[in-house]
Amino acid sequence: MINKIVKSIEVAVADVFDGATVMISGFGEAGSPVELIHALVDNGAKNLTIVSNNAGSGNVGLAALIENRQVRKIICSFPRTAISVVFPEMYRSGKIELELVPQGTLAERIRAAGAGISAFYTQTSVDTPLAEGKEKRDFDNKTHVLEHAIKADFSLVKCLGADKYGNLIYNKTARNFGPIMCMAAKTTIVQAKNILDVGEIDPECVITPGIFVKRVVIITNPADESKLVAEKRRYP
Amino acid sequence: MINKIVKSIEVAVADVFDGATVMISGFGEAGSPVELIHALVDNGAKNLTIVSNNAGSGNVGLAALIENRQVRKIICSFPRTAISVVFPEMYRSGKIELELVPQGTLAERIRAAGAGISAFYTQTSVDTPLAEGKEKRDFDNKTHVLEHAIKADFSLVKCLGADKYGNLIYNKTARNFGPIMCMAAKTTIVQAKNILDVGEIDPECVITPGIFVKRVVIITNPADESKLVAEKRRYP
Amino acid sequence: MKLADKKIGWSVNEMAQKVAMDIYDGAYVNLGIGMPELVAGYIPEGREVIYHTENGLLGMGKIAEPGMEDPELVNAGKKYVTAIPGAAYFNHAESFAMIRGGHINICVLGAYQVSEEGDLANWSTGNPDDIPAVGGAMDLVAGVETIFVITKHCTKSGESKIVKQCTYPLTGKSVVSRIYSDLAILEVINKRLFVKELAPGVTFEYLQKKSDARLYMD
Amino acid sequence: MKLADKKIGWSVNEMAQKVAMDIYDGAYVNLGIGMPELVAGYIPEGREVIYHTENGLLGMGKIAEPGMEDPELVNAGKKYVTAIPGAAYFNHAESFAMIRGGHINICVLGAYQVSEEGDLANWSTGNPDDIPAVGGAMDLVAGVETIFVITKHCTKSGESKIVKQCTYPLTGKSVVSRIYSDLAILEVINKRLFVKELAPGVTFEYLQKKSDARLYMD
Repeated sequence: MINKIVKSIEVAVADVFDGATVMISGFGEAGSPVELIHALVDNGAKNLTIVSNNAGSGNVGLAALIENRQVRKIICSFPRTAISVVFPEMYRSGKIELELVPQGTLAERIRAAGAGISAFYTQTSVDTPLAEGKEKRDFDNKTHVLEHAIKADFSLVKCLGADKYGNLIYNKTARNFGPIMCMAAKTTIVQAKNILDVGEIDPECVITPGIFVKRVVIITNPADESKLVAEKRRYP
Repeated sequence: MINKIVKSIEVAVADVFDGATVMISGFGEAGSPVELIHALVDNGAKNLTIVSNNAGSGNVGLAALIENRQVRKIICSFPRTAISVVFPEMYRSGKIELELVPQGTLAERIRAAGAGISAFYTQTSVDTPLAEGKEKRDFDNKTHVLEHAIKADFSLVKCLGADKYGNLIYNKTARNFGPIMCMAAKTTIVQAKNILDVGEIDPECVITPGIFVKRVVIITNPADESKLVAEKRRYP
Repeated sequence: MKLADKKIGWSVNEMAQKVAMDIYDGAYVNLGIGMPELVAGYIPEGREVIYHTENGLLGMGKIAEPGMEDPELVNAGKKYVTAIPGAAYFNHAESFAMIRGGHINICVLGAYQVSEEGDLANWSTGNPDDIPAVGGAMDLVAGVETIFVITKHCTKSGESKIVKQCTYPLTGKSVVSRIYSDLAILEVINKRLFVKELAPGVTFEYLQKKSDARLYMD
Repeated sequence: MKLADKKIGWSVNEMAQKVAMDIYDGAYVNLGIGMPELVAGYIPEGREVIYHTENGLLGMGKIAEPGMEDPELVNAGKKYVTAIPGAAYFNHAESFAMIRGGHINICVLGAYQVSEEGDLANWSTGNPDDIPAVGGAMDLVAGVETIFVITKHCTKSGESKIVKQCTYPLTGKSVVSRIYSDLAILEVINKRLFVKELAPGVTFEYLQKKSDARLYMD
């Protein structure tokens, strides 16, 4: 019988392997699965390629993962934040690779992977340095660039509530990259604040259908990343 | 101030012009905007290109529009139904052009238009007659075909409820092509069963945000197409 | 088939049961229109299977009871159905993202012909008088992890549907994993058809005689 | 700028007000981070404008009151905001479908440089020591119907931001429709910059002196 809820967060991320591509949801702290990321720090997998809109703040969450030297490369639209110290240091010293992608192209490349679309043409980034080296083609007399799907081995996603089928709902703008990252990974691991009964979510309002989710771990009181950063906390 | 609700269905479709591309929602009768289609019959616009999953049943709805000789071409995945008489006749006598598209490719081409993606690569239809003449390309050693966005001048869409901002909710599997057709047309015209107060739809559960909708007309008691067909009704 | 043939082989319901035995607990399954729909009735106790219907529902339940039909709750065959608790509705782009993106584990389809290399023809007889219609068939075979075919081994006029090469227009090339016919279960392995199980009263020789394709046994 | 310059031109709030005057009733608007955010405060009475923030909200309301901040309700600048009745949340792919698909009517952005052809540079100074970061800027200029730029006419060190050709890396080419600076409103017409309105105390000659780009007047 189907029950995607796993008891321990260690078990949830246990199979993340060296060299894996891992997507991490969130737009800044909103939707960032801090506890799952910390479990990945404990897991210790190395040479990861991380796909995430930002590159972490302070010394917790994604920043802690980077600081722990587990990330070889990050695919990202906005790695610069006010309280970002770890990524800039690592980047400037050549210890981490950055693939900078316009935010909408990043989202669409992730969605494409989930939807079985291998590549697509978009006008975004045409005539800019980010289009250099990319294949160009005209449609309706407008230049487009070819962009490829980004597939992941794992996605770490935070949501508001989940049932045992893996159906998910999110909270406000913390939804952001969660639903598309759930689609794009072979193994999607979700941390949910609440466990819901099957049928409790109106079938008209399921945001991520369970088919896109492999494991759910319940984290009743997730940390606010901004609080951890303000308190200058570090992980581990 | 924003109020997308228009009083009369005649006014709602008044600007549909000869030669327009018109998307029509629905999967069979589920989600088919029968009243809007009948208003389009009354409007009389000719040489239309229709984008719709099916080609109508009996002598009402889309079948009536075709029977009235307003449709030059239909882009469609499944024009054959048990009680379809009009389309087969017109097709066999060469009076209507058919572009047959796999259902998922049809949906994705519509979504692409709405999302500003001009073309994409998919494996669907490779090695079949429907891939003939299409540009091929390998990704990950698998052959793909290039598929182009389908843009529309108008979309006619049926939904369950709408507020004056044009936010929409749908009913069960009548949702089908509605949300993506709303995105893909310059002018989206919606028939809603219920008018909702602004704020009545939970912002987590809005299916089509109002930005994709131009006009809403309230049809409190929409006809069931299958009943009209069973009663051998004709329109006009 | 001759009258004598009637006593051997599986009934349609037995074929559906054979398919059902091979659908594992927790699978996400799409059932084609017609014979494939019977499979849902035979999933062994203790297995939970989630049905996807490409017109926008994950968690499709049984056919609607008489009097309870909702014209806005249908399956891909436009039959009135129900939704289970824990179901989700979504639009067509999302539905085919599930299909094309490889998220559906098993799809059971009917066939006009299946070739020994696993090519499937199930959407068009190629008859120019027919109205062409494809629906979601090409998307399903291109995207779903595992394609099972359930079909009579021969047409009513006795021609084998298990062929060397499809003569009907293809739905997809090298897409079928397993064929459940009334005479046998066949598996496509490295572009060859292996007999996995023979129906009662069916010999390999008889099966080969009824097949246009070359068959193998382990 | 010299001390004497301080008396002429518009304040930042006046600039925002000028932009707001050009945002029509019923427009769907995306406001960039920083100066553009001020625009929302000056929409004339009687006009209803719906704000989109690319991190997944249509119908963004005012900045959250102190004590009412929700870390899961933020705008693209990661400020705590509110949602109006009639708002909708959606994922990033849907949000950028709105942008790239041409559904947003107006986007107001800041700038490092704008060229006379309407090229915009607003994401990178090209300084190799800076951490590159682009966010949604390139998507917005590529997809939104009309791009307004709100910017000081010159940098703090007195260099014109209204240039013949951008020396900073581009965000997009020929994308800007109108520039609202502290000295003037400029419109890009056929790859030329036309003065639409001069700020109080600003002459065309003065404006041209403060501009690297060639300016035109109707």
